[in-house]
Amino acid sequence: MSKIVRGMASILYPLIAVFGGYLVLHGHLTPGGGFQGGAVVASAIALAVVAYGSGLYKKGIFSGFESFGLLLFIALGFVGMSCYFFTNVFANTGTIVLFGQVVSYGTTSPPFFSGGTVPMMNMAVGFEVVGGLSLIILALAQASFDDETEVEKEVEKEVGL
Amino acid sequence: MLWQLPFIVSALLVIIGLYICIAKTNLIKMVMGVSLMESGANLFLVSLGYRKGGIAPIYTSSPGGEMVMPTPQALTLTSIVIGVATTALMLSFIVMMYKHYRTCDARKARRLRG
Amino acid sequence: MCTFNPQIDTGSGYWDALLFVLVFILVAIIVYIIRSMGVAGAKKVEHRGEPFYFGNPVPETARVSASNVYWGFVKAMEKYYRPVQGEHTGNVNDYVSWMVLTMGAVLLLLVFL
Amino acid sequence: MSLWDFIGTHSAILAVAFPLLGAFLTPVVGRLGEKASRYVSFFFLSLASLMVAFMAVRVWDSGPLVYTLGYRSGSSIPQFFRIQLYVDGFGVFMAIIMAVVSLAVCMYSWAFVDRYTGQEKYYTLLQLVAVGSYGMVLTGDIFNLFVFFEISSMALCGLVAFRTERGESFEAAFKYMLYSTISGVLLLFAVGIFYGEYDLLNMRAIAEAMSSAGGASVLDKIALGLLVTVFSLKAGSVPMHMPTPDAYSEAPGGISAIFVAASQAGLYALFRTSFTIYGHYDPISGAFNLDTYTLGWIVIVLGILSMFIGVTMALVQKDIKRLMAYHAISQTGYMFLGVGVGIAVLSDPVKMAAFGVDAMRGGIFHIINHALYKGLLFLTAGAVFYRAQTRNLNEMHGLGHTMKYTMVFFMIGALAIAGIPPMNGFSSKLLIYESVYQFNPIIAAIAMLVSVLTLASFVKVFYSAFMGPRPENPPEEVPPSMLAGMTILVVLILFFSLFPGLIVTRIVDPAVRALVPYLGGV
Repeated sequence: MSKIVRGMASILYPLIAVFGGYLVLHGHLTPGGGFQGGAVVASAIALAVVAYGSGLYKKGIFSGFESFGLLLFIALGFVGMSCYFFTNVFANTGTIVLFGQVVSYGTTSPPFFSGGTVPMMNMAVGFEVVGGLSLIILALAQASFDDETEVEKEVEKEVGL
Repeated sequence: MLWQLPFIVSALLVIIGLYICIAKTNLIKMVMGVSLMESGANLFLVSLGYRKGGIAPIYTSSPGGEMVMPTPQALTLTSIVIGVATTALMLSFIVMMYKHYRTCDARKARRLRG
Repeated sequence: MCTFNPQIDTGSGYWDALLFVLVFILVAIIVYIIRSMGVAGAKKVEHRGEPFYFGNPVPETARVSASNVYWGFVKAMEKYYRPVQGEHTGNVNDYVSWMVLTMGAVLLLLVFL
Repeated sequence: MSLWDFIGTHSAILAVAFPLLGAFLTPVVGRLGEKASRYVSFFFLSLASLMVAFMAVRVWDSGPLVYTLGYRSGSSIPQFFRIQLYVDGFGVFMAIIMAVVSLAVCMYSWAFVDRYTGQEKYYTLLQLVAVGSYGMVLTGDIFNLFVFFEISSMALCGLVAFRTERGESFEAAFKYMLYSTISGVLLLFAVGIFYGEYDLLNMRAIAEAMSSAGGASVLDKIALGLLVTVFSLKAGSVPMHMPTPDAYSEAPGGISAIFVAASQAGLYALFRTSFTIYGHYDPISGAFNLDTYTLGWIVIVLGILSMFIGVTMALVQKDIKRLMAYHAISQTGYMFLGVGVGIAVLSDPVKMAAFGVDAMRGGIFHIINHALYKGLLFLTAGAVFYRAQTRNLNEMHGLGHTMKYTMVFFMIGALAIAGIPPMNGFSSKLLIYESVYQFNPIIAAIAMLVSVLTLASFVKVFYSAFMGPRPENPPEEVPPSMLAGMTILVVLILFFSLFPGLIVTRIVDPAVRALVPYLGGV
């Protein structure tokens, strides 16, 4: 890609990523959430891939993200099982670390560390979506290389022929 | 009539999507048709969630009063996620099919029949 | 609920697999007894039960291939098979149109009947 | 709360959550070694099966199990606004099928996929198929039905495309994926119609709201039309069966078997929506939500078409798995027929008691029988492919000389599917024949004709694959883990064959009573 595209991409890339992170972290209070924020971060990665080519990232880190997010999510489901599956056991407990600040009833402005398992699940989903969508983007980008013979060699290597 | 416009548009989107899936032989165009259908379904769900005078359930900037139940939005979001996954999966199938068959035409890519 | 009931009541009769197996074994024993009462030194007829292969000796590996096993049936049913097999075109467009047709028919029947 | 109570309460969600956890753990553990992922997946699938067993005992003993996710006692929101699992006799029945087949398939796959790379992905997807099917049959919420429907379709398509060296597998996967995605969109539309009308997603709550609104409206009928199309597509009924043989025949050996069980979840969803939502009976006013006679005939006609076209197409196939796939379509027709008669006479309790119950018993008993013997047949076909390296019946002969166990297993499955007494296929088909004869004699005659043609085409497979002269390099018997997977199913088939009365009274009857509540019982 041309220099202009690369320059703009490297300026926009951190901004988009930070905005995605905000959407994930603040998703339990304002519009946003795990999938939306994760998709925004993944779009930053897509921008970088478009500008710099798919060799920029390794797939391993993203599949790690994906596994971590999914495991965290299901683990939070199991944590709620002292009551029922997925029950929000951390909400309103008063423990700040576990997002347990007490929220008063009504239309107040709640504190950031509230919501119990909801923000944690947002983060888990965020990790998962960043990993998953980036893997999809990288796989499709690699599949549409110009040099198709190289791809075919790679496919054969993967398949084990 | 005007308040029914979203429903009419969503039905139209689904019908256009089905038409594309029947009439267009390019596999990628067919995936586009499926995406259109998914958008139609999402529009349908979102427009179901509209309540006159309801307040969006955002606690930080609420003027007070009755809030709408965010179920249709949750449903739409779930279906968007599923739509992303299915579209990506179908596109990757087409990429691999192209590698093996060297064609994206539904009339030619049919070794399995009978 | 806890009683052991080996039978199925089919509305106009019953089915009992254990009874069937028992009767099957009994009949098999009777058949075996009748068979063993046969004449021991019956005459063997030459070439009886062998396939006819243009008068030549049958090659050891000769067999009807799977596609030709029901050749006669398929030939007789050709009028049925030609359109039905022809409909399985393998083209995705046709598949989707079949689905839309079925959906339309089901919707018409359910809403207007 | 003792441990048993705890497990009993949570067994429904654990049956879904354990394979899900296993599916996410498998790729992590898979980095330790190729072998590790297979044991992890087997461990979690057997945990899920154990949970299904607990759930079954609980439901049969003390009625339906309702489990509200994220619920806290004292919450002011009604329970049916939350995601709810509702497990009754029919849900347990379907979950048992998946529990058995998933274990057998997982064990069978150990040796079968050993020569491929990416095994951890295979086992992840296998467990996701189990998650999708368990979720579809256990949930009480129609939107979650959609979500699990999509999970199971996506995982199955991924598995169909597992053999990446073949272009045909991608073609089959794409066709099936396109079909199931379109049907998923239509299902979502039906869900939207329900939500727009009643502001509800819980199936039983929708049924009660519909009943208090005075029966099904035109919009509800449109939703029913969409639901019938979508779920009979998932079950693979003619004329929407076209991608099913492609997908069944291109999937790796074990996956075809689990495919059968997973498409029967579509059958479950069809019957669940027909009976629980539209056949809802209000005991006070004595009215049904919808006169289901037309719906019953639609299902019956779909069943007859599936039976006849499926079996005649199977007769001319030369690909062993494609042939069996057409038989799967044909056997699905029997279930449509049996339960369709039940749907048609639902609003007439006299006819229901006279023959409708028996037809439904036959149809539902056939579901589990079919999952067992068709699963077994697909596994034997996979074993034949594993050793002969071809699926073309014209190219194989004499495999019975060396693959003796496979041949015996195939014979047991073939006798069962053809309905030869005393096999289990006969018991369920007999129930269907005798009760359908009282409904309409011509349909019963067609069903018997189809059974004869089924036997004919399996004679052809047996003759072509196992009989004949000894091949030049006779293949060995398949590895013991594959035989073990098949043995699970064989033992169950023999048990079901010899004690059909026990199965019908203990397992099938609660399922029928769950669908038709005015009969009383669970």
